[in-house]
Amino acid sequence: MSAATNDAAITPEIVAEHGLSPDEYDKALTLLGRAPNLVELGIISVMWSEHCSYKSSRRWLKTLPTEAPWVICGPGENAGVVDIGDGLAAIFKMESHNHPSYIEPYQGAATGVGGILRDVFTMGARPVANLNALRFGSPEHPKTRHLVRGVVAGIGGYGNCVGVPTVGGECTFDPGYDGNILVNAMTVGVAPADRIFYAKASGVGSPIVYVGSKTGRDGIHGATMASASFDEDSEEKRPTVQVGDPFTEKLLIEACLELMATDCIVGIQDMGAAGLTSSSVEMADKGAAGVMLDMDQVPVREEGMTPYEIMLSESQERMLMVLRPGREAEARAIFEKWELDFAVIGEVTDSRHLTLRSGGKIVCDLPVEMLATGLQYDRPWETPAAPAPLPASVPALSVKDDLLKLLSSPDLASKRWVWEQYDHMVMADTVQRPGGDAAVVRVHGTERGLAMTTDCTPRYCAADPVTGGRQAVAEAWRNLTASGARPLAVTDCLNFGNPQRAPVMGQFVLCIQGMGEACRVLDFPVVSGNVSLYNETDFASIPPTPQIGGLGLIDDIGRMAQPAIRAEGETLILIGDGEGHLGASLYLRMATGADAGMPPPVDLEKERRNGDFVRGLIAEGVTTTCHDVSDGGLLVAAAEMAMAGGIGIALEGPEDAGWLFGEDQGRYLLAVPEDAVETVLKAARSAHVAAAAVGSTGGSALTLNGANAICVDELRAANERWFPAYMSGPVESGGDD
Amino acid sequence: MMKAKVHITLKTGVLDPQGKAISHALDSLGFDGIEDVRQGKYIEIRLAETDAETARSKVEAMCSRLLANPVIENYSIELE
Amino acid sequence: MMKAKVHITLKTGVLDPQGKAISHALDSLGFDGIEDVRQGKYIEIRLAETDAETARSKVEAMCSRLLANPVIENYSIELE
Amino acid sequence: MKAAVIVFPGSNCDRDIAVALEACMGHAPAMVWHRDSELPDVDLIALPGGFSYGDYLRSGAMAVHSPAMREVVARAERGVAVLGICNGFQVLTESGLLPGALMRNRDLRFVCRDVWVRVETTDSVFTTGLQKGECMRFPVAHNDGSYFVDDTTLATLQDADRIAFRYVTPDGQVTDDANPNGSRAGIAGVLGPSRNVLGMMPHPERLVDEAQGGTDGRRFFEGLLNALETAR
Ligand SMILES: Nc1ncnc2c1ncn2[C@@H]1O[C@H](COP(=O)(O)OP(=O)(O)O)[C@@H](O)[C@H]1O
Ligand SMILES: [Mg+2]
Repeated sequence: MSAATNDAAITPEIVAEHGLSPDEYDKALTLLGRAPNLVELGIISVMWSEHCSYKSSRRWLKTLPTEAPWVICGPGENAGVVDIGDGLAAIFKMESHNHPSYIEPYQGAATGVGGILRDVFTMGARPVANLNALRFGSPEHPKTRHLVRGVVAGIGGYGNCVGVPTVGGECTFDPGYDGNILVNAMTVGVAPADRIFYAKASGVGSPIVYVGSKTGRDGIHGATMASASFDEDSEEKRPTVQVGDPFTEKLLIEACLELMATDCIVGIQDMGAAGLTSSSVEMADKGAAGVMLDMDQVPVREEGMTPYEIMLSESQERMLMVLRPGREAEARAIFEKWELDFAVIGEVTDSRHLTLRSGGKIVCDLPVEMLATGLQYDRPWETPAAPAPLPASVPALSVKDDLLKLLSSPDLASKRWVWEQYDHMVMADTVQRPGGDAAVVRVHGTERGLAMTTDCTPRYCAADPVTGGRQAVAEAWRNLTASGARPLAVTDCLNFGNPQRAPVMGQFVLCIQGMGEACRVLDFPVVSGNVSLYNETDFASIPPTPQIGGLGLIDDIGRMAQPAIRAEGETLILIGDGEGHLGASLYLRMATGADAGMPPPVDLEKERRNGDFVRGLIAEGVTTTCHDVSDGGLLVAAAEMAMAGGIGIALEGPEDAGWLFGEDQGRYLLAVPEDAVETVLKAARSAHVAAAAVGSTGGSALTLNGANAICVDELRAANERWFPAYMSGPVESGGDD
Repeated sequence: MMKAKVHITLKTGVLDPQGKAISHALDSLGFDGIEDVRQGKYIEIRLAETDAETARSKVEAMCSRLLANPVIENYSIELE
Repeated sequence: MMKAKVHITLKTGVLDPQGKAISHALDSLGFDGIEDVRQGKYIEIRLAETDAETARSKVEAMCSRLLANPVIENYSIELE
Repeated sequence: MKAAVIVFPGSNCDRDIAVALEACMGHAPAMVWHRDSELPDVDLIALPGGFSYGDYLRSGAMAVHSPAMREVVARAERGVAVLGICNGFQVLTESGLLPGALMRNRDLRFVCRDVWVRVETTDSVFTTGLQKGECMRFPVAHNDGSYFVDDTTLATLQDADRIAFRYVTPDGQVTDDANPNGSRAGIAGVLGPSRNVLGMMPHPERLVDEAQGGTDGRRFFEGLLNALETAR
């Protein structure tokens, strides 16, 4: 961009193209005391966007509990940090890449994985596991198959290449996501607890260094690209899609970790969504400093890139760091060994301004505070409409058929097709593979295990956001508990529709309220997260989806539990109780074709009692077989345990849809040896926990009261059938591979 | 019978990690003067079709519906 | 400055699962008369070189040393 | 007994195999950066799994040209045992130390799961500790694992008893379903002409302790290390 272009007057049209409202622009004029130039406008608009400023959500996020004795660093940094003993810390975070994945599923999902990995290793952690929570539209929607295929291939393509195992996640389908799929990626890493790196620029005169890939014109916003002046000779409309380069990311991980073993680094920050802009502003802000960058020093991929483009580019696989003065050569040698770009592009100043130089001229001079503080709104909200009432009658129960139908329905079908495309074993520490409750990854070189899970039940959140928010947290906590882990903390990814609609804002506010309640009672603080709003098409918003990522710790992986039945002749014990709640259940959806009714209530005190009791049994070695009861209820849970272990179960109880398929919360199924049953039941009584023997293990079939036998092989066939069959259908729209 | 030769290339400005890596590897093999490498796909389709116009419009449709990813790729078609 | 266009194709007799999958996908999208599809690679190399002979022999060497695997692939070179 | 692991940019099972070797040998192998043109004096060279150079262009193609690989080829010709796992197998075929090529999986999808393989020959340092015909469970994790050789080469491999492992069902049958990637003749691992080079797609290093869900990999390494120790 020539200086002349940058000095061009800012018209209301240009302001609007940058997504700033007239009020917001007025606020910028006031704070600045003058009109911004084009580069400055671009930077302000990015920093004041919902994505960077959390302007609609911040007020509510602050209400979440974020502290516990084991929390080393809560929200506000690139990722959350918790103590896991032995002088180590786990660093983790979840992030959305929803819109890019809808536009270009392979690259969108791949770069989502790349982005979340960087948030974790930028803090000094070696990434040890990835998870991903996927929400697709109806399987019948013409785009769904193409999206599933591309997203799954993209997540695998990136994670497999960087060599971080993808060990868990979710994948469900609902017409509410037809026009807005959700791709939420989570990374967990491990670092020495005393060597955590923060995004802080300090030490006036310290060099600011750019490492990684070169900057291209990726992802520069469509609106801003519309201004012809930026790219007069562009012969084709430039794509705004970013392409991931996992090979470079792998090198970047190794190079950064190698440099982090020295004491060269003052602060380090990945270049995320808003690239060089947000990384430099955040570092300056956290260090209460200023930053001067020379655009001419930034490694670029294309000729003639303007400061505007350089600052707004979303090219992947780049990091920004502040080094101790005089240590540049040492750092450079490491990056050159890994064949990555390394450039000193500026220095820390005391101006508290973001100052940019290009061709010897100052092209931007903005106060950091104005950019970092951003805007904050208190958007009006209202309680969304209540769900449809439960239908007066449900088709008669047919236990066998209903179970087989549920097991082969999209949401409950085995996700093997998905996770077999992910290398879930690289690093050789995966001790609980995908397909169970929580995945467990051994902390390398120790006998400890990190348990991890992602959870959310959007149909509950849609029916009643407070209960849905509680349930998402409780289910994550329960999944960790079922593996024997002590739940430590939560990362979240709050996916909602348009916050400028009061009922959508209401969903957001109420889900957070429910989450906060659950996090408090369960001692399960939120240490990192991300918000994705405006997931809406043609005025239809997605179901509220506060995705929870949970992390827990197992002190001795020799005492870990998993869902597979491992022995014949054991007794199946149900922990927890309920009245057979069918509202908002998958059974109801299957039987009537629609969602109706309130979700099952979440009694948090009971949840905690039951979970603590189960964890105690696992820790004492009383059982190693445990599965939580969730989607599909008791019968589905029992079937999953039988399928996982290849051993049958004889279940006994009322032949009643509520008992069999109700989704009452706070429940677990355990298999315990005969001689431990009395002890367990007695201990449960004294702990005020409901517990009852509901069956026994053995044989090759699942039976109910001695009848309704279904072979485990038939269960498996039903459960494994849907996904591969669905995916073998025709796919349109190019770009396989 | 006709043969269609389809070239699928990345749009200008789209990062090509493969091309970048190839260029780098050629460099380290000692080949000098390499300014840029871009990798694309080359697809040959044999069609039971005799009319060139029909063939072309068919292959056009194949490209836009399946073979190329319109978000990041361009394509070109030659018929023989 | 010259541009080399390199086509790398699978030798006859080498199974091409990608080509087969494309042909299958085109079928299921309703395209008829597809007899065969083969997928190869197309690599464009921009060279700081003015002499066509030198350029060609350089690109030949690139192909035989790195770009193509003689066990399964053939290559051809065009210069511009 | 000494071993070295070659590390390429993009290798990602280098640590895994080092851990497995250390567990079986009692001491750590030497880690050799691809740019090193000198290798320590070792009895075993391992080429690890991963995505050297991103697997861009062709899996294993770029790694072949590293200085360390030139030395590996020289050592292999002098009879040193060379084991390539997954990406290491791809590097070995690209380097010409092993015949054939590893092409895109039959289903065009990355595949990560446990497979069964049958030991086809015990006539090599790698397999002499195993039983001919026995079945072992190893994980696979690859995109390009479909082993291709032409008819003549396949006949040579068969005649010379150079097929080390085949994909089989748990009870030892070679079937299409048991073959995770479409490899010709169900080949999961092959030996070089002098029987001191083995390339295999499965990852024995991922099953060396009970916590990982099995120990067939440990048996494989122990057999190999014993044989090398004896041969010293
Ligand atoms: N829903 C949330 N709950 C808790 N913390 C959040 C949430 N959303 C964002 N945060 C925190 O706010 C900070 C900024 O988030 P974000 O902009 O997504 O980070 P980054 O720039 O690293 O991608 C991070 O520390 C993140 O953990
Ligand atoms: Mg970040």
